[in-house]
Amino acid sequence: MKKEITKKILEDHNINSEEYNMILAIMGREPNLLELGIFSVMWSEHCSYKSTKKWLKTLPTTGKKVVCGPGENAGIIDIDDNDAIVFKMESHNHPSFIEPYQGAATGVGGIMRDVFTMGARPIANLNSLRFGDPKNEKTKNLLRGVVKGIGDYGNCVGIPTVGGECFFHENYNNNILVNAMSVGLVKKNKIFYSTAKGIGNPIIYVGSKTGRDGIHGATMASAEFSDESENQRPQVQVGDPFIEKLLLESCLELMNEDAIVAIQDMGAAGLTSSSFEMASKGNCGVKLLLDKVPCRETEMTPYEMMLSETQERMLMIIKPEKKKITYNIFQKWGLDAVEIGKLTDSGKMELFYNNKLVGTLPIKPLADLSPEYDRPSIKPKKIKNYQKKKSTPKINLEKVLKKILSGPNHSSKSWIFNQYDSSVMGDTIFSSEMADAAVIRIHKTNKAISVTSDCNPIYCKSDPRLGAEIAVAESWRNLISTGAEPIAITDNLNFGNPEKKEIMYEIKEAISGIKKACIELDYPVVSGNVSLYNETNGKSIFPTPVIGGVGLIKKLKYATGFKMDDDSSIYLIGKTKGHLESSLFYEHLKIFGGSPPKVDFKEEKKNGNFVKFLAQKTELLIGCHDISEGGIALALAELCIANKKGIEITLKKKNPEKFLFGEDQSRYLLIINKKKEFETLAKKNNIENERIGFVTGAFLNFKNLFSISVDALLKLNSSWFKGYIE
Amino acid sequence: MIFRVYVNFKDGILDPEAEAIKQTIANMGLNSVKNLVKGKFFDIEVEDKKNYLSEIEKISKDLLANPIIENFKIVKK
Amino acid sequence: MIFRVYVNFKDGILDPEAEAIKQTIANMGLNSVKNLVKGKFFDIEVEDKKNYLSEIEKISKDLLANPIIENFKIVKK
Amino acid sequence: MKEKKISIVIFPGSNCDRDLFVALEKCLGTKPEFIWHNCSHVKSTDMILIPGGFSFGDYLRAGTIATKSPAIKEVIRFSKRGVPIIGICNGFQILTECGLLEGALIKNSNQLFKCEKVNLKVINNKTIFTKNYKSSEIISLPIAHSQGNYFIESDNLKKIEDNDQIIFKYSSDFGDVTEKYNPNGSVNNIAGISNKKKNVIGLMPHPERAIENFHNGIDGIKFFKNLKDLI
Ligand SMILES: Nc1ncnc2c1ncn2[C@@H]1O[C@H](COP(=O)(O)OP(=O)(O)O)[C@@H](O)[C@H]1O
Ligand SMILES: [Mg+2]
Repeated sequence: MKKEITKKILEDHNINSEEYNMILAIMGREPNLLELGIFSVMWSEHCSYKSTKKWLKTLPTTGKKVVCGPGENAGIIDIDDNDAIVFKMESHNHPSFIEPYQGAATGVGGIMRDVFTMGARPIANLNSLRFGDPKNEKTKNLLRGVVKGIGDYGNCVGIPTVGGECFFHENYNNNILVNAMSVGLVKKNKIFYSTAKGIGNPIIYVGSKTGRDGIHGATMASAEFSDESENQRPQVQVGDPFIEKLLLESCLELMNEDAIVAIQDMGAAGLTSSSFEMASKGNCGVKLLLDKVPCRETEMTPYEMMLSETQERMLMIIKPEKKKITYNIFQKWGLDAVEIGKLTDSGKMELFYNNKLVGTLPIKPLADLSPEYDRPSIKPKKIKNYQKKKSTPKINLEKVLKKILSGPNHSSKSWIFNQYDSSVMGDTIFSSEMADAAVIRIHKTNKAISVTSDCNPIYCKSDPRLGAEIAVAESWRNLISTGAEPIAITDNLNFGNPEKKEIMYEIKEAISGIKKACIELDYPVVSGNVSLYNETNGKSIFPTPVIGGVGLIKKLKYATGFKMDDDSSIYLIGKTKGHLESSLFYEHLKIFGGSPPKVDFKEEKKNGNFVKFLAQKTELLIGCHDISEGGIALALAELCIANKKGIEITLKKKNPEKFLFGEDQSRYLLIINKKKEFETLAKKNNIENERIGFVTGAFLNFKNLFSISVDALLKLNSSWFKGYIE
Repeated sequence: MIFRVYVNFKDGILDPEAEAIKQTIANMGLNSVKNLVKGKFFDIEVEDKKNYLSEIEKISKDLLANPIIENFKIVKK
Repeated sequence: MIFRVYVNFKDGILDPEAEAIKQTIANMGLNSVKNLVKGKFFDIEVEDKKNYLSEIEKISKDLLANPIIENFKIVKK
Repeated sequence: MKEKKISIVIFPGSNCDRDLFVALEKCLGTKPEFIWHNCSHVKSTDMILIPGGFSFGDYLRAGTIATKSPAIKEVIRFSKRGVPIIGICNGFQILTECGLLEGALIKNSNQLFKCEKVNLKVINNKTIFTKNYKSSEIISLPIAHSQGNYFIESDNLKKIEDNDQIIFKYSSDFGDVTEKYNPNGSVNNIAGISNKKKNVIGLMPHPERAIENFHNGIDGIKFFKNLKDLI
């Protein structure tokens, strides 16, 4: 069945002539269609990271607490007492745009499998969403579908969805971002990896039967959209959260039996990438009998079986003497488990179908020689309409705050998170709107973890390096605010087409920003994901490097949220200069561009460590909220809304708009009862601080400036979603 | 006038619900069943206005069925 | 042999999904639609065994429809 | 005296079984035993709980497929002997689908999954499950479901009302039972009911998620402590 590989076929597989020449060199002959298909998915951007590998390597990935950095299904950090946290974030942008419900659902399913593949039970999910302009005709359905998809999947599996972000901007009209993060708990001595070992060991396939789902999903995620591709869509993958739940429970049960040598979920590029990655890590060969692959549809070809992206499947290498118990456990859970091949010492992947050898590929060369590009980059021109402002125009500040609070991006997201089961598993201490990060108790212990996801694309567009630095710093600050010790991050890099120099510039800049911030804050990257070609008809998304952070709260009593007691004082920590460029305030004045605020990492660490000290070593801290977009004004309003309590603020400043809306970094609002003790400590630690007001009454009252009732704040804040979607 | 719109999954699209039902039927020991396919229907009552047919079509395409994964068929009742 | 089982809500039960669809249709400005009723169907393929009809009936009554809220109807295709 | 046995039935797709176990252990000091759904003979038990979750993915209708599992026959058998049976959320759905409780739970009126805290008014405080509540006591518990919209035909509604089978209703924190405080469209704000004999109850809210100081309220503790006399 030798087929001529035509130019058209190469094009359909997204393989350029240079790459094809490498394929010819590796194979020493012309590949057949099956082999070419395998190359195409393995060397797709999605699986090979060919445009970013060179730069990702520069990220700091080690540290005292790092158990496993990038390279495995997910990253792992140590949280003491033989406990470890497994986490990763992954994008499902393209599929979610095509079919929002299934795309988002399968995104959640995929990331959870990455976590439980390693032996961890997922204990929290987060998601970071970017949609187009609410007025765009597609946005509403996308929002509805994505949120329902995320909710239905996580709710059904029984993992609490505890946090995330949602941001609207016309820039995402035709390329929404759906990044899902999952966090799991494992005993440090019970971690499972994906390195195949033991010649002759059986390869077991478990889970859903293979269909023709999403064939070429991985190559789709590696190509630009056009209006045309929206019509000629490849088949969509449908998620089955029920099977996921069965897979989760059965795999964790089997993991107690000392039966598994290596295990890997079948994610992007399904059977191909899972078997290749396992074998290449273990330097072995693989023999697969494709007739054995459980199929949902009739007459599936080897090509389709190898490239299918049917969800809810796992591949594992089992100790031969444990086959029986393996089958028993999967049978108990009602899942298909089939031996589909064996490990060999050939170093090759040999694919058999109907007793015929239908494909042979060398494993190591295919993995090691996968393309790695140093794509050219160029600094894009500055946004034109930005002019440096000497002074801001006179403006009604009350109106601006009200507008921010009632706009899509800073409205209460309760319409979204009430669709997520955030209380299942019984360990949720804070979810969504009650703290800067979600806080989850480690079951049956006195400690907790804190998790958050962050990115401000407006900053990143203006300055991808600074924007990325801020994203990392903000995630660190969010964790600190909850009383946690920040430990490590996962990153999800969403960008446009890397073959364009301006985009490549953004990618490189953002990665170097992440690198800098991670080194400064001793906050390494342990896992991540890259999503490129988020571009339609030549228009790219804003650079959106989303950062997912995880920290440890050593004792439950350190956990801090937005709580305010009556009459307690509000202290502002950190330097306030009134940076307005790239701020929300300027956005509302339609002043775009300009540089985001700088992060002074010395200051960042000093302030953060002080807040941490207060949370852990004193009883002074009642509540805490970091200051980010929208400045002090928005942070205060959020505190009032969360507590349904008023605050009185005394302003001494000349430029109230700078004080209220400036977005200087490294700052916190602290709710403190014992003023003297606090001030002594702050002074001793050389911390810039100011008592700006106190908790009282039923108004957010900026004395001598304006005042809004808490009722009005609540109403303003909850109205947008109601009007938009209910 | 009533039109019935049938909506079901396209061939090859996984229908987890139908799978679960089939499994349950087997577990119930009912073994004459070979296969089961699931779908939805909508009975739309319309007034005899000029454009009712095009409206039904629009509703089917834009609202009742998700053309990415589902087929629809309109039948007069 | 294929039998189709239709299942729909009994009269008098407010079907939230149908209500939402009607609302959306109204919002879309499609005004020839007077009413909409929603239901499910199941195409059951059976082997020609003795008891297939009783099995289909059992499946419809005990599994596919909940008699408290739903009616069902079996039709040969 | 022999220690009494509490059982939790687990179906594929149940996901509140652990939470329920933890709550019973914490509030009653006993370790429940788990019954796997395909168990066709339960030797003995003094109380059965059916947890929340998505048994069999909630495909078709929530709780339907679970009723075809062998363990349900056992639940029915024990219920006839007067053994207390409690269904929470998906457990409630299963109990209505298998006919131990009347009515049905359909999709929430706004069609969305809803996770939030609600107030409940204790309507009948004379059952074995609720006798430690004051009459009309208000408790607050979380809900998390998409098919919690309780439906019962009006004649039967009248019957279960007359027979005091309505146990909990959604209300305001002052006990107003009005549409405004109805989270899912349930007939008359019904959140929990019992069978005629009042040894079987089902409720949509999750008492097992309100037992820790860091939870959003701890009214679940009292719910479980009420069961003390039964075991
Ligand atoms: N931006 C990134 N930063 C750090 N690590 C990354 C990044 N992108 C990918 N990785 C790592 O590369 C490996 C392969 O990722 P991926 O192909 O997404 O895994 P999977 O096949 O499990 O979905 C993983 O270990 C992942 O953590
Ligand atoms: Mg993986």
